[in-house]
Amino acid sequence: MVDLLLDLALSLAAGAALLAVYRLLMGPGAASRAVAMDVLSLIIMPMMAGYALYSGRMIYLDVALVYGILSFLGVTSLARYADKGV
Amino acid sequence: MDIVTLFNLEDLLICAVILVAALGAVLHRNLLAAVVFAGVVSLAVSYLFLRLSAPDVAMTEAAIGAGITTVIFLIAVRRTEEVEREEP
Amino acid sequence: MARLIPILIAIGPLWLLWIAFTGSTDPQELGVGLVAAILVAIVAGGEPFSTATFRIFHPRRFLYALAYVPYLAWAIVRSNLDVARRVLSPSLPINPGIVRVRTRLTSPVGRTVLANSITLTPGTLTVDICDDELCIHWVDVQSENIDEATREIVSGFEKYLEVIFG
Amino acid sequence: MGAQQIIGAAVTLLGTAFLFLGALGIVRMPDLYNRMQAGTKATTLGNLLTLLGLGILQPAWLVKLALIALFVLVTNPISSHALARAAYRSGVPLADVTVRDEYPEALQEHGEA
Repeated sequence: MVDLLLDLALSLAAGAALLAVYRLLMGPGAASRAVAMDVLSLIIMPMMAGYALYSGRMIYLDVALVYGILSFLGVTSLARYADKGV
Repeated sequence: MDIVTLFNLEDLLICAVILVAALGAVLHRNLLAAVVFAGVVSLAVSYLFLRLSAPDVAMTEAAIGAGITTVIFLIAVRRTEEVEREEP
Repeated sequence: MARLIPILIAIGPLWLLWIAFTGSTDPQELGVGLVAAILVAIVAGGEPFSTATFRIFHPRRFLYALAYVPYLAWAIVRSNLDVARRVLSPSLPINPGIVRVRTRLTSPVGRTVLANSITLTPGTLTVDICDDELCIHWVDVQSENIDEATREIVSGFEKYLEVIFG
Repeated sequence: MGAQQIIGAAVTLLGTAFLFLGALGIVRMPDLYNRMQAGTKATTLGNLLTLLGLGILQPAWLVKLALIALFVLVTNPISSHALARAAYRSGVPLADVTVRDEYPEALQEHGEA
């Protein structure tokens, strides 16, 4: 039962990542792609945490945290760059 | 032991995403979009390293790829555009 | 000397944050954490821990801040049900537009919290803040009048935030 | 053991369902601002619920998971706000169904062109 629910959850997260990749490839303009990257990084973070639970090693959570901090930095610097005009 | 159990479906999906995003980063004309694609490449590579049980490499990849490389690329794009505008 | 005190106060919470992140009581970790906390406090200049921050520990403000958490949580859940309804219905029922609303909050921190809360509530996304006006992208525009929009979007949060940061 | 595990797994599943809805919104919505609405809200709650579910499954990790959740809750609206502002200022158009746009007036009145 628990395994079934978790498998279903992983498939849903993977499907969400694929939808975000679709928007990343199709999205008109760089701004839509930046939104898709933001959402993709927010989908990957719980996937990393779930993989940490699956393998039972707490250090994997640190990767999710570091990834979250640095993708926030990347997205805000992208926005700042686009704000000042290309 | 066939290839799919050796390297299961999710890993193959991640590899496909890496390939597609890398092709996008190389082929795209808009430099800002290319920077975004490069960020996605490092995101997927980081998750792949995590699944290959190398958390320290994944953490470094996340720090370098998602954070510092994006900022450096943006600075580089701005500098080159200034030069291009001055000498068409 | 007056500028030194907030820096000294800032070291404590920063060190506690480090300990929470590392989750170990090894002496080396604690030492490195203390050094890092001191460096960050010096670089940040103690700005977040000036006397203005400590007014939140006034009992009335603290109670309102506690009451704000479930209010915000309920708003987030409602907004997600709203998003689910819109995304899943085949006809995609949206009626978007950018409207202006006014806020009575004056402190920068209060305005930041208000803007973030608005982004997380049903159908609204803060695009910009100019002085005392917020420009908000609204998925389902119900009124184009600035006062009605303010009552619809801002008032619920302002009731709490005025007490907390006012 | 049993009930706690099932509740944790169910909460995780609910969280990933919201992540999926956010990604679906990203694909279906007509313009960038609407996409961002769906993306930000649904992924925030999706993250919170998924991390909470994992915390129920493994209670020893709750502190670190709560730190990640708090971080997502604080930074996600900020980054989406920065993206929306930058997109508007660099000229990303609104969708055709948009009924009203008061942002240029506000910019003029407050002296920022």
